Amino acid sequence: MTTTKDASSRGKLFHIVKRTDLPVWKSWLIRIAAIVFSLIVCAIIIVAVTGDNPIQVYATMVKGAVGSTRRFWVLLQEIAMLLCVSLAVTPAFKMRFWNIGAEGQVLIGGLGATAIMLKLGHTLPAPVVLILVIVTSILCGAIWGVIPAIFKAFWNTNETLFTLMMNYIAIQIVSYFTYIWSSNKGNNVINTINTDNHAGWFTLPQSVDKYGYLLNILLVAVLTVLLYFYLNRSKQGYEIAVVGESINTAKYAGINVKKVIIRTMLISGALCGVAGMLLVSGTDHTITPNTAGGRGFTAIMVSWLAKFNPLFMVLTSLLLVFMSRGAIEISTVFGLNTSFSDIITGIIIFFIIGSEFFINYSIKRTHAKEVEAK
Amino acid sequence: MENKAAVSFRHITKAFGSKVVANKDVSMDIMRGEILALLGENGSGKTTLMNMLSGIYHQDSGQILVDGEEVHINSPKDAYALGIGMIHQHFKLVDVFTATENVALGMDKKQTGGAKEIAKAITEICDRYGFDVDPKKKVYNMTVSQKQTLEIVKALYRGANILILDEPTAVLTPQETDKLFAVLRNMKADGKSIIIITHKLNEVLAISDRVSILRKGEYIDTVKTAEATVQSLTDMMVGQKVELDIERPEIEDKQLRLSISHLTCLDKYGVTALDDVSFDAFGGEILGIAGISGSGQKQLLESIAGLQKAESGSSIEYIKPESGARDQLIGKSVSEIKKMGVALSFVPEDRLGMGLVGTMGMSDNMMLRSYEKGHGMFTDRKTPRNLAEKVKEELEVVTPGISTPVRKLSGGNVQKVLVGREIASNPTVLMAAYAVRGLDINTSYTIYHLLNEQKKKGVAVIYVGEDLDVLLALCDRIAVLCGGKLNGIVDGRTATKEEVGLLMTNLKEDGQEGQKNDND
Amino acid sequence: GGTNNNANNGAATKDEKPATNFKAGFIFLHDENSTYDLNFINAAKAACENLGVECVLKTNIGETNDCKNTALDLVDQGCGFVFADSFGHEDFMIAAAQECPDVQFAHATGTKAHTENLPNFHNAFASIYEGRYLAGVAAGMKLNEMIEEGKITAEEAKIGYVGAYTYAEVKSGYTSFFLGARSICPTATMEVQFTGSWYDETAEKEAATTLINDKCVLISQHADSMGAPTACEDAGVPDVSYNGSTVESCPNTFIVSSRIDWTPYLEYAIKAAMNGEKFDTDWTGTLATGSVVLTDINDKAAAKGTQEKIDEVKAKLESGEIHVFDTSTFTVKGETLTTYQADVDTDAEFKGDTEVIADGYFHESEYRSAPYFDLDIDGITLLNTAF
Amino acid sequence: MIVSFIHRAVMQGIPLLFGATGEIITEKSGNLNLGIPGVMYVGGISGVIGAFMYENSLPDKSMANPFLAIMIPLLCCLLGSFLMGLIYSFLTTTLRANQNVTGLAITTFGVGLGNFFGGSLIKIVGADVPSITLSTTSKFFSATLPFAKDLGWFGEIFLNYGFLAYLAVIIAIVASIYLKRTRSGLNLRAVGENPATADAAGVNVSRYKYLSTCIGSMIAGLGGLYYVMDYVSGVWSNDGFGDRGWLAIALVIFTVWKPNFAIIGSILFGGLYIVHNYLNQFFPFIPVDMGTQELIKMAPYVVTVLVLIFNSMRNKRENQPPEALGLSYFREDR
Ligand SMILES: Nc1ncnc2c1ncn2[C@@H]1O[C@H](COP(=O)(O)OP(=O)(O)OP(=O)(O)O)[C@@H](O)[C@H]1O
Ligand SMILES: Nc1ncnc2c1ncn2[C@@H]1O[C@H](COP(=O)(O)OP(=O)(O)OP(=O)(O)O)[C@@H](O)[C@H]1O
Ligand SMILES: [Mg+2]
Ligand SMILES: [Mg+2]
Repeated sequence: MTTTKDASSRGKLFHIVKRTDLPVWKSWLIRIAAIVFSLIVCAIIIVAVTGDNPIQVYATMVKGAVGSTRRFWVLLQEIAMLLCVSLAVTPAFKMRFWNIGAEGQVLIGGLGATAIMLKLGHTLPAPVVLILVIVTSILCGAIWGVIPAIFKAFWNTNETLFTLMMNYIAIQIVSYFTYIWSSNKGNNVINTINTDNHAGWFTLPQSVDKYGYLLNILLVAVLTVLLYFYLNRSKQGYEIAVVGESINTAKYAGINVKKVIIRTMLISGALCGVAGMLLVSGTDHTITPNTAGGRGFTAIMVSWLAKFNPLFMVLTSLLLVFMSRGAIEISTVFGLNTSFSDIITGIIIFFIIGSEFFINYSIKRTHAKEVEAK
Repeated sequence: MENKAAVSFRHITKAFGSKVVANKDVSMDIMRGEILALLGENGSGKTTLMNMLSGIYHQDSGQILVDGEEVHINSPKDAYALGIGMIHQHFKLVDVFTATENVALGMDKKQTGGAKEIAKAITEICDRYGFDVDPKKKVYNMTVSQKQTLEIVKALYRGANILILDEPTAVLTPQETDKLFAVLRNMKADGKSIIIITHKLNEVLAISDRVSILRKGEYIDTVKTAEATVQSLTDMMVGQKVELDIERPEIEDKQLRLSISHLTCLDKYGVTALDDVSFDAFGGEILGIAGISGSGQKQLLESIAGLQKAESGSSIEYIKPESGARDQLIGKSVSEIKKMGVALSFVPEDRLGMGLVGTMGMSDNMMLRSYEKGHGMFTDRKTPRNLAEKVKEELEVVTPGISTPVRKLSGGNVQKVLVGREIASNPTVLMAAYAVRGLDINTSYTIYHLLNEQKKKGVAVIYVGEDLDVLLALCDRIAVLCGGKLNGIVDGRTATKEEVGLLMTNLKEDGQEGQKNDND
Repeated sequence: GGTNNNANNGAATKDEKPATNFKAGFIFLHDENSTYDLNFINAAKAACENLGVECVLKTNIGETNDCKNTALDLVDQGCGFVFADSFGHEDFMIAAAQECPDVQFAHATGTKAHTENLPNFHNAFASIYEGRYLAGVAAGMKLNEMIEEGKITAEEAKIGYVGAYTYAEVKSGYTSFFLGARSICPTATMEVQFTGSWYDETAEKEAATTLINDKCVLISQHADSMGAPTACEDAGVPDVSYNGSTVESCPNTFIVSSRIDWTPYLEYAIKAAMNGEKFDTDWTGTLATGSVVLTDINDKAAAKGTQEKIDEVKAKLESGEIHVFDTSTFTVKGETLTTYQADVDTDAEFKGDTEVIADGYFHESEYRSAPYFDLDIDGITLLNTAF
Repeated sequence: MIVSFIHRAVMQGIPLLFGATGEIITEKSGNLNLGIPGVMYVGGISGVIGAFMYENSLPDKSMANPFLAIMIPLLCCLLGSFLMGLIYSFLTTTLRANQNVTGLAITTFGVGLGNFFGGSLIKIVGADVPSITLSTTSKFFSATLPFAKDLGWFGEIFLNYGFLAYLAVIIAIVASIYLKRTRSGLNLRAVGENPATADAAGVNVSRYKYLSTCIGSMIAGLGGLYYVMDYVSGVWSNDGFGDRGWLAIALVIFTVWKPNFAIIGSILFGGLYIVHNYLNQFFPFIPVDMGTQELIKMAPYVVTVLVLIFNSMRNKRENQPPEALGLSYFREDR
């Protein structure tokens, strides 16, 4: 008995307790401090690994991201694309439906746009083609998104794996069509579509919009605001929140849970379809199996880091896009491999999510008062 | 005194966040070889105090002494090392494990031997004390009382010098309770110390040597059981003289509102939970539903609310107040029932799991019933906000604000939010399951008053309760469920506690007979 | 702009200060980790160094609008010459060229410059089929050696070939390789397995393994990963690789590799751009220009006398004594070719538009730099294509 | 042909088996580590760095000592992937960060790390072909059982692998027995099912989470090592490992969290992964063009989805993920 007592009387010095009352400004201070710390850690790594001057490296990154008007526009466009996919996954996540299939939904949406541009681009008037492109890509994305949702709703099929697999299936389908539609027999490259009449292009003429991204950026900005209101103000948004919180409560309130799951994934998929449309008809004017570019996965981090708030997502996607645009420049200037940006991004995210701990918990000294009690 | 104390608490304080102080400077002793009852209203900090002894929580300040020596209990493992065992208020069982596996969990194989030895030991304990646990049965296949029994067996198997039982009898049958008490007396005779938390004062009087009382987190006093009465304990618990005197207005014009016949339901494991139940409910009366927990109360209310599938042959008819038209509710979903114009309010047993959304504030929770109203695709946010303010004010809900997540409120306040919302929707039928569970005595009175108000308005109130005194004081009629069957309906004004108690436990041979005639 | 100079110095040809302030920008699909891109990167560095020009390298630029952005960004940074290395970059380069008429844009492996008619957009390729033919000679020598040593019979002289896609560039490649091998070992046959990707280590490795299991006794490839060479090394099957020597990884099986040396073209084009001179819209490098080269032969794996034989054949090719696609050396569906309309001008229907057979041989890479030989000749079995 | 197909399928399956076994052990503690793809990259590159340093320290490649040639990369691999597991555990268990974001960030970080160091080593080597070649050490990893070649089809299917392949199978079997039969395995499962219960029963939840995540990561990391040192014969090329990490995670759900099922599952996946290469040999009469081939590459994914649907329709209680998977545990929460 005595021995065990000895063992347990080596009391811990600290105990962790939850805290509920941290002022908002303090929590932001903690987050900013985390980013600063992460940059310092990255700087140390830069010096250790490459021997380059970290301040110069950071300065170069900033220049790479916003160093010229064009780069600034490209940054905005890249933010818009990532943001669009992040918006898309958010309703699903809010409903606790782990849609990691955005990559595939974007691709299939883009494939729909490609099909219309290729097949109808020279038979119908350009405005009609554009409308068809938009409608088709939204439909395609929605269908791709709703398939796992239907199985989830009726048989509770694991959506994480289902949506993940749908990504790969989508990639293969797009590979198939890039083969079928390749511009040079058999080389799996579809050249820029409708360069002559720009049918189905979601782009303003260059005379109006020099860099060609204005429409994309505006549309995503509008979607961000709309989604914010949809999630936080609309009846359907309310239903999503209730279903995400507790299926039982939702049923109690008379919410048709199956319907909400399916409807929400239709929306999620449709927004991915929009992203696919923006990438194909608004940006590249062609498709490859890599068109989604991993955004489907990055978007998950964007959405989570922003706690599913579309307005915060602007910030989080800015952070991630900024890093990767900047990294292109450091790879050019310092000859560092572009993968370096992934390392830095990873570290910064580690710090940001780690910092949440200090927002939600505090560490108390355990035995502070005991001395006096004795 | 000091040297005989098995456990001493010294100036224990424990707070959750900055608002809730669950234990405030508590000092008390538990002697060796005694059974101590720990008494207090809901939320008075009993569980919290015991959790500190068992290593789940850690005190903010103060000391715990075991056998006169200060100990630092940083984890349940430390508690075990000190010979402290605890049966928790909420089951601590792994659903997909068998009984054996649950018992084996966390124990050293050198001590327990293999699965076969453990199973044998379980069977031995069961044989010795008359419990019934199948070592190979998975927990998810067990009934609530089986799970509780397993918890007890687990604690016995592990053996403890200091055993804490946090409301162990809530879901046990009286027979099982008796068996448990026999075990506890044996242990006491062996010189072990036992702390039991229970809300049932007759149990306190029956089993304990001394009673310690907590109120709002503070230690009040310890009395010898022999010198205590139900009344004296209650008064100490609440802190003022309590009179259980509930108003029961008489309503002349009672209208038939719900007619239930041959209602049969299965629970989620396919076991018959409600068996051919028939009765009527009237506007202008409170119909009490009595029965030991798990007798089908949940299924009864949920099938009226459209949440529970009923077997064929069942019928629940709703009689419209204006036209007298009869609508069949069986087979309708919640939203269909709502669309039919049936004004049904339901305070479910599981508040945060079903009635409210824990992460949302009061205001958003008010919307749960009404969000579909209002034009367009956007929700009307003003009405619920006003309602939330109103409920907050009228029911004196203690909350930092109407947008504070309700999960963070104390149990009683959560209940007020729920009841407030359900009443605000002007129901014609109001169902409440354990509506005062978790409420302090004053708020309980507020709720009784609110129910009576509704009754006076002509609402048909169905009240599922566990406290027979309250049921008898509040209800016009009491329907008693026993094992899923309706075992009789008695008049709340004339029936006695013994009568109802008997109906709750002993199924009449002809349980279904004459129940319809019992209406007055 | 002037502020950019500072940062870009690091990237420029490190030590020496550029002789002129002319800048050349380069766009690569991947980075040094891809055989294909490394070949270009090395050439770009060499050419710029030789000319004393500052070079800006942009790696990992996808075949998306990113390519156009990067090209224009390079122009913003003051590049007077912009080059892209991947087939899929072409349309984006054309778009950039249209926006910046003052800058010269060049693109490797593309097909559109000769029809697009832009003064500042250029295509370039090399007659790599000649290099492959020579590599095929080395393969034929090896086959003969194996037959002589009794390891295989003459009938078993089957070559396996891992190809990326089914279009002309690949077909021209394996056909010339095969013709080279058969010119030495007349009983040689060939099987081709396609992977559907330029870079897919697993697919290439598995394709090579499948071919080896199918009794191919020598492997070659036209795809960019190390999948096929290492599969050969594992199985001990001789390998003729592409784009660079793999002797390091495959000391026992690597024979020789052909590759395009882009330095001559880049020097030529950058110099012209720098001096404001016109240069070829569609340029084809050859053995003669030093664009088509073979790596060192690995004596451990190659048959004796291979180097001599290659030198001999090379001389004949250069002198025009023999032609790779000599119509007398192969048949299509059993018949000797006398006329063929090749699809030289890109169009949606892949219609042939140019007669390419004359003087008894198929004139590859003469009507445009990118290959257009897309015939299936007898003796080659395509394993997974219905074409 | 069938024989060699099975042989290749097994070789494809082994990295997946390592990944899946590692992830099963991790998930059994309630940690959903979506960082496994990154961990496997790090495992691979750490092994490569170890082997690279060892080979470069040799004055002559023929002097390589088999024991060191195996142990150095192996230990480097284990260390690298252990550190990744440690980062994940620290963030999710100690700091209670969200598991999904942490996992995805680990993947980004790990793949970046792999490709970055891969790229840097490639530059250091400055080879003609951009890949690091570690044929000396790799020989020891890919050495098959000596009598494999003499035993015909039996040898080809069962004996013709490097030692890591057998290690994968052994680890899976041991893990399976550990989870099903041992007390510690029981405790681990309890931590994943209901950490509060495990905690109250005296199980050190954090320690189990840390240990299982780190050990799981180390096992997964071996998958990366097997891929570079054995499957591709010691040639690191960036992104060569591809999406196998994700497939490993898929395999976990596919095999309903049972490591012994994962043995068969991974071989099945491996087979489906390469089946398009073999079709025209199995069915020479059906012409498969390139487009169709792209469609056939869907096979592993489509089969997964079908099994998943089938599985959910018969919804057995035992086939569910650990109840507390993905949730962080804080003792004082309610
Ligand atoms: N983990 C926790 N986090 C936050 N608040 C808590 C926690 N545990 C208890 N509380 C709060 O502490 C107070 C005391 O709770 P406790 O569970 O100890 O009461 P109790 O006396 O056991 O009540 P009951 O009779 O209902 O079991 C309550 O206000 C409760 O809301
Ligand atoms: N009767 C049983 N009921 C349930 N599970 C069992 C039983 N027998 C063995 N097991 C399994 O064995 C695991 C560990 O149990 P334990 O270590 O106590 O027994 P054991 O492996 O049979 O020991 P021994 O080495 O003595 O045979 C449990 O998790 C459980 O899955
Ligand atoms: Mg409580
Ligand atoms: Mg309690």
